[in-house]
Amino acid sequence: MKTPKSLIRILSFSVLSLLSAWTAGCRSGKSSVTLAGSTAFQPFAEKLAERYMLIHPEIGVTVQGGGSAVGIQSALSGAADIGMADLVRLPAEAAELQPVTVAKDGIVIVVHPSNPLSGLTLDQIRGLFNGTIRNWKELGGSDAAVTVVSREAGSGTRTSFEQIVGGFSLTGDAIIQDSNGTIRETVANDASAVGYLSHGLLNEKIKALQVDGVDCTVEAIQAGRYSLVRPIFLLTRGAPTGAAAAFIEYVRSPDAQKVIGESGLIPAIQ
Amino acid sequence: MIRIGEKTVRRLLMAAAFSAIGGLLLIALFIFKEGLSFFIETGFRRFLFSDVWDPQSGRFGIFPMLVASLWVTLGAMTLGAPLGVSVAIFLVEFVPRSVMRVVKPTIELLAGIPSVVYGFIGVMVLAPFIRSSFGGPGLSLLAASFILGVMILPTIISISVDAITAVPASYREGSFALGATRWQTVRMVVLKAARSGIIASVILGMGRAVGETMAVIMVAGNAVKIPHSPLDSVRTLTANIALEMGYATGRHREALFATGIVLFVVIMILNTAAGVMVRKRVSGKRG
Amino acid sequence: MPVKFSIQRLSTYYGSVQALRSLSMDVAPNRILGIIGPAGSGKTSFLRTLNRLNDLLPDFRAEGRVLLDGVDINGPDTDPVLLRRRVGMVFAMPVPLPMSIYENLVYGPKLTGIRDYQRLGEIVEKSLRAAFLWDEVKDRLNLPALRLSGGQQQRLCLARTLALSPEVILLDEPSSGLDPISTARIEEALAELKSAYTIILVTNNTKQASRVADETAFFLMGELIEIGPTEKIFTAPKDRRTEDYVTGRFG
Amino acid sequence: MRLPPRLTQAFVVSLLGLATAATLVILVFVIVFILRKGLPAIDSEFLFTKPQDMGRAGGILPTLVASVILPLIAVAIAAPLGISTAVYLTEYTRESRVTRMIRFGADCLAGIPSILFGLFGFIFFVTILRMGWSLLSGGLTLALMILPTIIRTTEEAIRAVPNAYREVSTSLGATRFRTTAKVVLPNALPGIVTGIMLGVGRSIGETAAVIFTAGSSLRMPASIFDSSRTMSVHFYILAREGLSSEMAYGTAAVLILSVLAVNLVAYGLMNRFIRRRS
Repeated sequence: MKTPKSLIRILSFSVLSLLSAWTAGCRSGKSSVTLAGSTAFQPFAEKLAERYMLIHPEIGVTVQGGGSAVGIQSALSGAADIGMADLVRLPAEAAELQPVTVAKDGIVIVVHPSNPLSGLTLDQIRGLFNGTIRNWKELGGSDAAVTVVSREAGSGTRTSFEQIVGGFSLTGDAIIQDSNGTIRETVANDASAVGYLSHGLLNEKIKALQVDGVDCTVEAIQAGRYSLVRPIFLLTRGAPTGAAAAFIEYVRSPDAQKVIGESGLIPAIQ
Repeated sequence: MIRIGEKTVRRLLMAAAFSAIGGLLLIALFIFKEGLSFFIETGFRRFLFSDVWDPQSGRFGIFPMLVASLWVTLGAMTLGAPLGVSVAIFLVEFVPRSVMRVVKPTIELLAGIPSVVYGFIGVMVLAPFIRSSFGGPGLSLLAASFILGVMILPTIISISVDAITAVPASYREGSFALGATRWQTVRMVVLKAARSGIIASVILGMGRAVGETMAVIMVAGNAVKIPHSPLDSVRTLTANIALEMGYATGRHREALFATGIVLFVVIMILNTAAGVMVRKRVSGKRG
Repeated sequence: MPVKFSIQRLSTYYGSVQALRSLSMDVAPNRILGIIGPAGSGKTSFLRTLNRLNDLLPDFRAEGRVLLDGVDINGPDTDPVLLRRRVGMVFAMPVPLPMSIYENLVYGPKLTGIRDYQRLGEIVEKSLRAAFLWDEVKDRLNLPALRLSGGQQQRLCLARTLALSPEVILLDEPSSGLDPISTARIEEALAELKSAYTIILVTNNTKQASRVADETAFFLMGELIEIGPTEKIFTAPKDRRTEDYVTGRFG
Repeated sequence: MRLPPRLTQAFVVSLLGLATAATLVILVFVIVFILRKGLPAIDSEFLFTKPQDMGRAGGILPTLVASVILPLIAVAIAAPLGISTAVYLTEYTRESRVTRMIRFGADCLAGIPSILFGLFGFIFFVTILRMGWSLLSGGLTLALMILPTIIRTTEEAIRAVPNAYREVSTSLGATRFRTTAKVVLPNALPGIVTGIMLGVGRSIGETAAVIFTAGSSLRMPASIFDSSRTMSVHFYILAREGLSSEMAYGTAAVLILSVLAVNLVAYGLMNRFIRRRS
């Protein structure tokens, strides 16, 4: 009676040898485009890829996440054809890559719905985030210590937020969360919290504040009145060619820009 | 039955052993290669003992995170290890075998739940509870320790259960025959016989706690500060690596790998300490 | 006088500790050799050297020669696996493998490549009858072996060794911890088996040796003090130390 | 003041019972939390169709498929390697400084954060070996991640098998390999299955390492060379990018129920195997 142990052993050795024989095997026949990078733009890129593949079934588009740095690295190393980044200013390594703006994203200041305030000036925002304003009552709110919630160092949203507001370094005891979803959850569960995230994620559990009296709306951003805006880039090594160029062209087409507008980002081209 | 030559079997097993160990070595080398150049440039002292971590301005100090990692691991172990071993003892010694056979797979279910889910439960349930009943931001050292303590339970429980069930029945019968109660038998005979398995479960559980990334990020608050109370928000070495790796390039990325090296050394120290401590306490019981 | 085992200046070491001190003796085939002596006199170590079971111990070393039918068992051309099929062993404490009675019995034969169900059945019956266990278990062979009583387990271990149809059977204090009836059963079986096998019985129960053994050897502190026909050893031992031990003055 | 043994026994047993109750309460709370939020989203469409609109609608079929294939690849590689290593370390070599060092190395690597395994996989499998983002790269990376646990649990299980069994098997003319295959491993099976189940649990629940290696493409994987998103990664992206918490918890609920099913089946099989033997 063969014990199950030796059966498993033989089975997996055959699987292993099969795998190793196939590793260099050819990839799927049809030409394919791979995007990788910013986790914030990934869902939108997937939606665009879905629609693009309906129109061009012969091209396979796969979208990966991992963050802007992975996007830049993959574009440089060729692991991905197109890198996705949401940084206001691209780092030095990205010098060889050619950026194309495909969307914009409004950054909105959010507080707990119970917070009586309706808007903040840039100076007040600077005061809150560099820790000089420590209690809401200094801004006319209720008497409670401010919990500052921010994104992690290097994230596109934070870098753009700090570069646009400018002139401050984040207070030491700020809570750091590394995604829009967790920031929203943290603010929604802490009455004295203040944070910032993409305007596409607003829902009833959190309240958006005006910046210098301007609401974060598509019109305000298009007209340039709302200041906290950052671009979303698609990066290619040199000028885009072949299937990658075709996809980037599609993303900038009116049909795709409309889809971007509807699903929570701001079209780059009116 | 054809007799597979002893020599071929030994060679096959040796090949498998070395490929496994080779793979693991590859990872250790990968971490050291990426991180070592950073140490050569900036040296150990400033990196380990300065408490300012600001990659944008090129200042890399991980002392607060080192302290936080030790506190979080200690917190997780003080909850997870005793609770885990107690549950394992209770399940094997004081509960009918049929009940144990159902409870153990369900407890192991805890191991299959993604750490992200634990993270969200922490943010939505645990943090508000800590904030309301103890004060502070809620996302804190205490929350991280509690969540990690729960996450390592399946590892500690299932491996300890196996270690304890492996103790031959004759050991227990010998002790009963001398008039010992069930608990005296467990304390003086069973635990000592199952000691190496229990040590392995504690060490693997601690490994899981130290290596956990996603859940810790979501509940610890990640402020780069030396914690003075369990209610302070903290950032562990692991959280720091995971938080910024997606966006780190150049020296910032090397600094994160250097953090990986420090973490590897911390794990080695914790493993040896845990091994010695458990060995002393379990054998010390013979008293 | 034909010789089965010829042991020449055999010394064994566990790391730095010496167990046997340059021991020489001949073992005649188809007879029962009893080995008596106080605990720690090297009796078991000697037995485990004959089927090279001591090889499992990492720091074990043997010097001198042990010839089985004229061939040195520690020599390069002796395959320990084949040796153990010719030299079976029954341990002091009965250790049934955690399988059914049937699987315990066919474990050895299957290793030699016997697959035929019919033939295995015959071997099982023959060995159980030889160990006087057949009638008690013949209709519950699929029962897990651990369910048997102590005496039955010891006879199962004897049957399991017989199933290998070895040439030599080594018994390491087979009746320690057994009731008198089971002990008698084992001794009956051995007397029966003498004609077909060479048997070496290690026992610290001198009466058992006197009852069953043809020749008896007396071990003390790793040395062979005296060996000879059982009646002579028990009535007129040459060496005073043998006399002291046999008459129960020490040991 | 030494309590009479009877009393300490009662006191300690109630303490241990309390600990078990607390653990079970936490377990039930976590499961109820997820199922309460997730069950409403589950219906046949949710289970058998592709995700639409960034995962805010449609089903999670591709992630179901990936969540089955990925742990299978990881265990198919890590189990034989891990068990063979453990057998080699316990049965075929003498306890020496080298074996102790290997064991210590495995313990330390069990503590390495999964993000570093993910990065290693990304650079080594995805980029250098040009496997790209694929279930294969993910499977290999996860295999390396769960290898230390499988090696250690298998070793402990093998060491727990009484030496007497090895001696009896050897004395009946079995080679070392036969003894290991026929007596040692079958008796160490419970420990080995525990190690493998912990490995499966970890690889199903893993997110960080998987995103960098198996990727997070929403398309149905046609072969192990295609990138695909497991249920955990799907929950990770839906919940953290704030796309849809209903769908996120629906995915988590399906994940929990499948992990529970896998655990119960594995233990059922193992217990049947053991009951048949001893």
